[in-house]
Amino acid sequence: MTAPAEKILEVKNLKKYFHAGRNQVVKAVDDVTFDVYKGETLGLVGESGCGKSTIGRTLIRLYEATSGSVIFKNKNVHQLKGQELRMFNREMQMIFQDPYASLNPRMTVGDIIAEGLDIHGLAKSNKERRERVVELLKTVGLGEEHIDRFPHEFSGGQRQRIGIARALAVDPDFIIADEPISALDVSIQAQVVNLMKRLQREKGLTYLFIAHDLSMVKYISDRVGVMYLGQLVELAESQELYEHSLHPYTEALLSAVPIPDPNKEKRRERIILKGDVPSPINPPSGCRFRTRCPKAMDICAEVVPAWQEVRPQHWVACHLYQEEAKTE
Amino acid sequence: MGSYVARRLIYLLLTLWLVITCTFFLMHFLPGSPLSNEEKLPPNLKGRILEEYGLDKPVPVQYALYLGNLLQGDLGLSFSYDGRSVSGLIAQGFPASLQIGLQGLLFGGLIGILLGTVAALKRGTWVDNTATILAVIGVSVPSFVLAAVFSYYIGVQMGILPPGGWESFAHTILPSLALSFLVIAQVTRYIRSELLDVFSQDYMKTAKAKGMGRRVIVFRHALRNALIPTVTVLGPLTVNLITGSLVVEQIFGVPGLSTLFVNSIMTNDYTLIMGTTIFYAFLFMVSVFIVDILYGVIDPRIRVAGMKE
Amino acid sequence: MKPILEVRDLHVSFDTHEGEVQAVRGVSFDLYEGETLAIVGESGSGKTVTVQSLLGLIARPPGRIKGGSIRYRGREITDLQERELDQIRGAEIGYVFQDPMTSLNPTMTIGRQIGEVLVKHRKMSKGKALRHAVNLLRSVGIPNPSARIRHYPHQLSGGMRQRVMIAMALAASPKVLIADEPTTALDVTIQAQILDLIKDLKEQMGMSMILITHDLGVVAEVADRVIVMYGGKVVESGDVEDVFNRCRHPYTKGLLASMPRMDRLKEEKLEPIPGNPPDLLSPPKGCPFVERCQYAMRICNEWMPDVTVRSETHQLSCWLEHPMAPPVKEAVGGGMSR
Amino acid sequence: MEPAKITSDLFEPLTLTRTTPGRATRRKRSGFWRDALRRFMRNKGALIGFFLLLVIAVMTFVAPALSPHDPYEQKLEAQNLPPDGVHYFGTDQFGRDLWTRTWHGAGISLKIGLLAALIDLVVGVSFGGISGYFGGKVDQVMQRILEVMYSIPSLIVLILLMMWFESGIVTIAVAIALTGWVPMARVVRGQVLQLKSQEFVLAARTLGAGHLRMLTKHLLPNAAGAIIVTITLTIPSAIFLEAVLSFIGLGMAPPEPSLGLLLYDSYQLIRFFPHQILYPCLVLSLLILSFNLLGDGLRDALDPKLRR
Amino acid sequence: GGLQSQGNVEDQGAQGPQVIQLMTNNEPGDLDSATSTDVISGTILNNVMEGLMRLDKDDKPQPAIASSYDVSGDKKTYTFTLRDAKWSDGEPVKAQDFEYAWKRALNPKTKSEYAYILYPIKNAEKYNTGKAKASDVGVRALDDKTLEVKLEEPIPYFLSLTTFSTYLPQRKDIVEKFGGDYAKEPDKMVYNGPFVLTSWAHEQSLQLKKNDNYWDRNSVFLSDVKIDIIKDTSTGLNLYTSNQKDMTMLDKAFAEAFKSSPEFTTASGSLVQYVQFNTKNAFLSNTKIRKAISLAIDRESIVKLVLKDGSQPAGGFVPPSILGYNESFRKQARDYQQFQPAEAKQLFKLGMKELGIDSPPTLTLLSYNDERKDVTVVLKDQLEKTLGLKVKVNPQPLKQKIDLEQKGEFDLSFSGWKADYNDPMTFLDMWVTDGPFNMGKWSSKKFDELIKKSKSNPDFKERINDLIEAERILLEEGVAIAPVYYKNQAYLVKPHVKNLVFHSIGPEYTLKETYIDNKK
Ligand SMILES: Nc1ncnc2c1ncn2[C@@H]1O[C@H](COP(=O)(O)OP(=O)(O)OP(=O)(O)O)[C@@H](O)[C@H]1O
Ligand SMILES: Nc1ncnc2c1ncn2[C@@H]1O[C@H](COP(=O)(O)OP(=O)(O)OP(=O)(O)O)[C@@H](O)[C@H]1O
Ligand SMILES: [Mg+2]
Ligand SMILES: [Mg+2]
Repeated sequence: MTAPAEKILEVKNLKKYFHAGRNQVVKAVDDVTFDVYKGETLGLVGESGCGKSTIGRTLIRLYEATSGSVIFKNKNVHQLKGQELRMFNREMQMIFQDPYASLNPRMTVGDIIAEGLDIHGLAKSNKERRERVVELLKTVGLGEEHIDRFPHEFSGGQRQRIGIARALAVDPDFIIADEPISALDVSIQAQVVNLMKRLQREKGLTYLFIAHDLSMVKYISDRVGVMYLGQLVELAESQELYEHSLHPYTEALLSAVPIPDPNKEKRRERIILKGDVPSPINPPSGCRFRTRCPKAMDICAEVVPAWQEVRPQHWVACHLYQEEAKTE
Repeated sequence: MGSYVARRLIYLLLTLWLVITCTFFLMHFLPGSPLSNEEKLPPNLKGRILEEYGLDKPVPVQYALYLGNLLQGDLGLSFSYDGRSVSGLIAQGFPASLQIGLQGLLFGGLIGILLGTVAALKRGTWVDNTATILAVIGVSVPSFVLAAVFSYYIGVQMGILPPGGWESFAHTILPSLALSFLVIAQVTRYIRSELLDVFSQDYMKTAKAKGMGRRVIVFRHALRNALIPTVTVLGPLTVNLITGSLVVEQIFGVPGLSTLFVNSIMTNDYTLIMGTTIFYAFLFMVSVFIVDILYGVIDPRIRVAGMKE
Repeated sequence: MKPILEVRDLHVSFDTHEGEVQAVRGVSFDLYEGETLAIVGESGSGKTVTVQSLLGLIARPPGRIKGGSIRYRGREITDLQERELDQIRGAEIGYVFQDPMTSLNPTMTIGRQIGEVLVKHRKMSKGKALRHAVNLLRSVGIPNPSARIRHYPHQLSGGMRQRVMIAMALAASPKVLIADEPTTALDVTIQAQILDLIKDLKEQMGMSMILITHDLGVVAEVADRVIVMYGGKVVESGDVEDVFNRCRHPYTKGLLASMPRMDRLKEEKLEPIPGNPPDLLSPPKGCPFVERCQYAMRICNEWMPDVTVRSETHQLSCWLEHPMAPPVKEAVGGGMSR
Repeated sequence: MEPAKITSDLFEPLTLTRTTPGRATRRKRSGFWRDALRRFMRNKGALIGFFLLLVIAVMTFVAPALSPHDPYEQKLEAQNLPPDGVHYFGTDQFGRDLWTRTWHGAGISLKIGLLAALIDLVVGVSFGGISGYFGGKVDQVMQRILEVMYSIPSLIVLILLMMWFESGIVTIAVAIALTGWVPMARVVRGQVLQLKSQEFVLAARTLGAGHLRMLTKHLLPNAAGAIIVTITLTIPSAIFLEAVLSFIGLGMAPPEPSLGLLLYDSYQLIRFFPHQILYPCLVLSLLILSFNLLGDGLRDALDPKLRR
Repeated sequence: GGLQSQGNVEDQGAQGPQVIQLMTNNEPGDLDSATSTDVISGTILNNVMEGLMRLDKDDKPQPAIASSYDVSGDKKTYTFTLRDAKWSDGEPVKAQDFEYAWKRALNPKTKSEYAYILYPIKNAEKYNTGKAKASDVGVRALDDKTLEVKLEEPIPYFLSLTTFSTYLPQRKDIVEKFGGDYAKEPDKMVYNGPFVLTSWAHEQSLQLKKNDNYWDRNSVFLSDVKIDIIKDTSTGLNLYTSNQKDMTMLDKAFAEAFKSSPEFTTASGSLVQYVQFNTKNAFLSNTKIRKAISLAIDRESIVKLVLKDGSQPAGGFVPPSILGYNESFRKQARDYQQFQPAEAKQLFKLGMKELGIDSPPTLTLLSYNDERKDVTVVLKDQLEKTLGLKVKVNPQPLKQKIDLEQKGEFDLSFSGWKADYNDPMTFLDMWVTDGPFNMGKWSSKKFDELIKKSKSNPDFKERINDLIEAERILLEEGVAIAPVYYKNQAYLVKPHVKNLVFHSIGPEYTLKETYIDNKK
């Protein structure tokens, strides 16, 4: 697969620290660099608490970045003001994880979807507003009759569609989907994923797709990034990543995903990691994965591995491949 | 831990200072002077007395003087209690208020926990309804009616306990009882609703699945977890109780703080107003502090988050 | 082999303001000694309610067991008093809850929480129970267990808490272990650790186990037999092989088709099951899956199909199994997404 | 469970009409409030509270008309009469009819409570809302202010107000609300803090919603349950506080009766004329009881935690 | 309470334990006689101290520490001879103790609020205001047992003044020893009265014991007096009826129920309650209007139906307990204002005509926020019923009420005045132009002159006639105020308590000769 040429988003050395009580700093995202190309789906995986959501939220300015830059369409997101900011709020949108918490229970579905239209004055008249909303409802597979209902009258899958419609209302180019399916029933997940794929085809959307379900990420993404404890450890095209993973953590992660096939499952060899994920409040020195890494070396405790493109379009941060990168 | 306490202390002092400042200036808006009385005080004498207490100076100067004295631990002299020291007056009123307050709290707390637990356990039955109604009555009958009823019916008609006065332990029972009603009411309601909340928590099912008996589940597992919000309301309530309920103290003739406080305001006894206010605010903040520490004792999660290091 | 646990036609309902929620509507299954039985099905299909009924854990009100029988080693559990049940809970049947974050009492040290099981069921002294708790913690792989027993749950990570839950459930060496989605709240790598641990312990102690999950991958990894639930009913059951490779029920098929698989190429399309699960407040008269089934027939709407026994190890309830039913055209790609 | 006769037509494919999928098809339309109303209607205590309140409220208008007496008319020769067919609740020490006075007083107490609640609503909700919404330094400062407010003896503020303005319903209500809005501010702040990180609020932010919109469309409506409950508890405490003010002689100016004043006037006479305290106390207790029941019921009905 | 009177008729004296249980509704403010101002302290001091004279049961001054006295012809010099009395520590009571105490009270540094009660003494006022030296003051101990007092002007009531707290003796050594703490605790003072204070739990209780060093100890029966501080009168009543107390004050609320009980008794308080008119108010500047208002007040009903505590309707301003010339001033003066509704209405119309208005404005009636409020409620009703005058009652706490009065922010004000000494002057001189308590700013030249003249008139008979005329001008001609009632205090006293003497002026009661007869 050839890399799509145009970068829509460049993230450089992004850091986001939280202050948790007295003098404690949670390094939720610590020095992350990646690009997103126009029209692609970039998957982001990693264990709970590794900073995926934080990245997503920092990109869309729900959080101010501690340092580093987020360049969206050649503009630094965190310096936008006034008109540019309003434009940005339309161009980048987000789909949230929890279909129950992400819709205001006191608003009708129509008002929820139209909120973006109202804020940005995109509908000239009530009639136009209603027409737009109906159109959006149809786009996500719901009907006009739902317009005056309240969110709790819908099932999880339907609610997630409403959330998608809300994001689409302002005609975004880039959508951050923060675990949009994790809270849905297995049999419903595919409905939403298929809808997202269809919309991407039809509208040329770019997705940052955050999830911890590796199978689903593999299914939907063009490229996949793997995070561990606030840092990206590996980033590659999805087929490449799943077949030729380099980082020991990626390997362990992939091997731990159970496969719904008893024959394969019984034969499969799994890498069981020792221990727990350390706390982002005081992460291990050097490579953060070294405390659980089956291949840890002395150097890992001292030097932070560099984020390098060891193969074309295949980035990794691991001392095992430092040499490889140099020689190439 | 040390720095935590220090920080709390600084906050406490800051707040205290704000309270002092606000009260000081507000109080000087109170119409009338401490010396207005229906007595023939010659004007020149009045002037001299005002001068003696520094009341002839502009309010900001008085404020500065007051703060200066306060820093030296001097709360000044009272006007209405001819020249007695404010700190002495507070020290004299506090023990009685403290005693009936704590007794009321203890009694009310215990009964409240009991009632609340029973109500939660028998949710929806007549037991629950009775406990709820009892609790609500506790908050819906004004304390002076309660106190009057207790004093007359228990004190006089039945003659079991003294209807008023302050001598022996027996004299403390009725006022404590009158105070405890509010506590019973509040604690019952909180414990009930918290327990119901706790009962629906996963760890309750865990305990049940372990085969723990019902009593163990309620008393060992549930109650402690239900105590947190109760402690939160009890904090300020305790201060209200131990600084005394005006009504209860007046009716039973308890020589407590609240009479002092109300009188001080009614008589424009500036130094006494300030003294009691500072004392009250201090107690209040200390109670908040104690509640925070109690949180930690009751709930180890908070202990670590709040006070480590 | 003799079943250690027999469940017959279990009905459980909840009385709510909206009406009666018929959470479980006639579930039957057996659990044999030493086997691992997995119960799968989507959210709200009645998995948890079913197994909680086994231990009388359904709060009453609002819940009530409307009918059916549960026999543990021949004893009818539904007839037992609370006090008698307490002799079985924890002692004979251990239970691991879904969410390790909320299933431990936050105000008790884990040592005490494990210890009290031993005090109650093994009649140990408190001190001895604590010492035993240390051993238990060690056996579930918690490092430095003698220090850990003095810790409170919040001081432990999710994976460790789940281990504590397991240690607690196993403390009194029960004959049966019920694990209700023991790994859903955990990360994949930790999930792998826990599943590994459960498998080992089960073998060591020779227990039977009921494992609830909706992750078919997990089932494939640990289970011997599977029950597939939908809308409060068992729609298909059988050996793992049967259910995964020779599944007949449209729901089971749909479920397998809607899950992306790591081991397949990504170009394979996902086939979602359209529609939503039924509302158990007013469950459909006939097959619960009828609304979402692409093969739905008129009869499905009216009557619940009987159980068809395909083999010793494989049963299902579907009108398509009826001799008069039209043959199923195996739809390859599409057709389902109307 | 087989049908009596299985015919082949039963096996014809079912044409599903799946126009409106999901729950929405089957369930009657019901908004959040309608849902809450249904829960509320099922709550016996809340209903009792509501009707009690309704009865009392209606009585404050109707009751005086049911008696030929005037609440202010003194007949010194007919003082302290026990209840009878003429004076249903008896008379007080000035020979005024207690039936009309009690209900009239209940009306005044109710007005004081409602007015105090209204002020509380405006001040407490905006203070708490702003404090919680902006958080950080703003919150810190506003919280300190709250703490100080809480520590300044409210009696001073009360007396000041009563002094500066004419004693009456409005003054008393303002005085009570001035010191009584703190709990409301706390509750609202807590709610807002909690809601602020909810995903639907974040969603509105990503859409570029302004502060006003955030507060009025997203945060406060969702705190409405807590606010309503707090109000139902503020009203009785305002009524109560008025009674205590009466005790120290700062209540309504005579001859206006409030329940507190009626109680204060009669509590000392309990041994001679228990009826004088009994009826006002009964009405007051019922009033407060009804608000409490109502509040508890509303809490159950509106608390999102108890939903589902 | 059980009232059966059975027991030994032959023994009429003190029987059984001589302990009396009393109550008071407030803490004594100050037991330093030089600075003390309140009645409760005055009552305690009256029982633990003794001055030159002591009030008897008819409120007449009787020799006490002074065994006799001489008055000079110009009535300006009194010479007292002291008897052999001792302080509680055994020291003799000397004339110097009086000189010291009085001069101390007058000393500007002492800042005694009641120093003015000593002003009749020559140069006392000058010394007190810093215009004369202590040695100029007209009090001098001629020797240990003789005290000479020179007065500024002749006054008829000087002897009764000497019963007052400020006139009590003080021991220089003791006062100086304790300094600022003097009289703050029972052991920080000495006593020369029938009792000594043995314990004082502030805000709680006081205990008195018989003083074995008292000169007249043989007339003292009580061995112990216990006084509890109980603020709430109904609690007081509860304690009384449950036999824990021997005496209680009765509020008006309870008076009716006990009126016919043999335990019921009342004492005059030498206190008059009146309505003050703000003459700066255009409407009230009209004398006819003021008079109409006064005539519209049905004092009988107020006293009989509202107060019920033995208070009497006030037709004049000076209460009946105040002496005029050798007998009650009231008996010598007449009553001026009674309830005359018809005349009131007519006058009211006339007044309005004079003012040129058709309907009266709404008036605010400033009132106390205590039980006296009830009277204003009835007043309001009466004025509305009789005159159709709209009145708004504005009850305020004392300090605030006075503040409003001083600022003139009232139309009508319901106020009270209590005698400082037993002479009409204490009531009348407050109404001179610019008098500090003449808040209504009423002014009459004739009245001012009469008062001025009476202050130094050695002809006491003429003086009383002048004062009678002054009161007439105040009430009939000028209608500066509308007196409403003379307040009496109702008490319940157990039948076994004998010889408990209530006073209408100064202290509340004297326990000197009180005894308990067969308490059951
Ligand atoms: N507002 C915040 N304040 C303090 N710490 C935070 C905050 N938000 C997130 N964190 C911390 O930052 C880290 C990363 O959190 P984040 O939510 O980004 O993880 P995640 O990868 O999205 O996890 P999940 O899969 O559970 O959603 C966590 O340790 C979390 O506790
Ligand atoms: N206390 C209750 N009150 C009302 N309904 C309940 C209650 N508990 C469970 N239910 C209902 O019973 C049905 C079955 O629930 P159950 O918890 O068994 O599902 P589950 O299969 O375990 O789902 P999950 O995978 O989400 O755990 C659900 O529809 C649920 O709404
Ligand atoms: Mg996340
Ligand atoms: Mg479940």
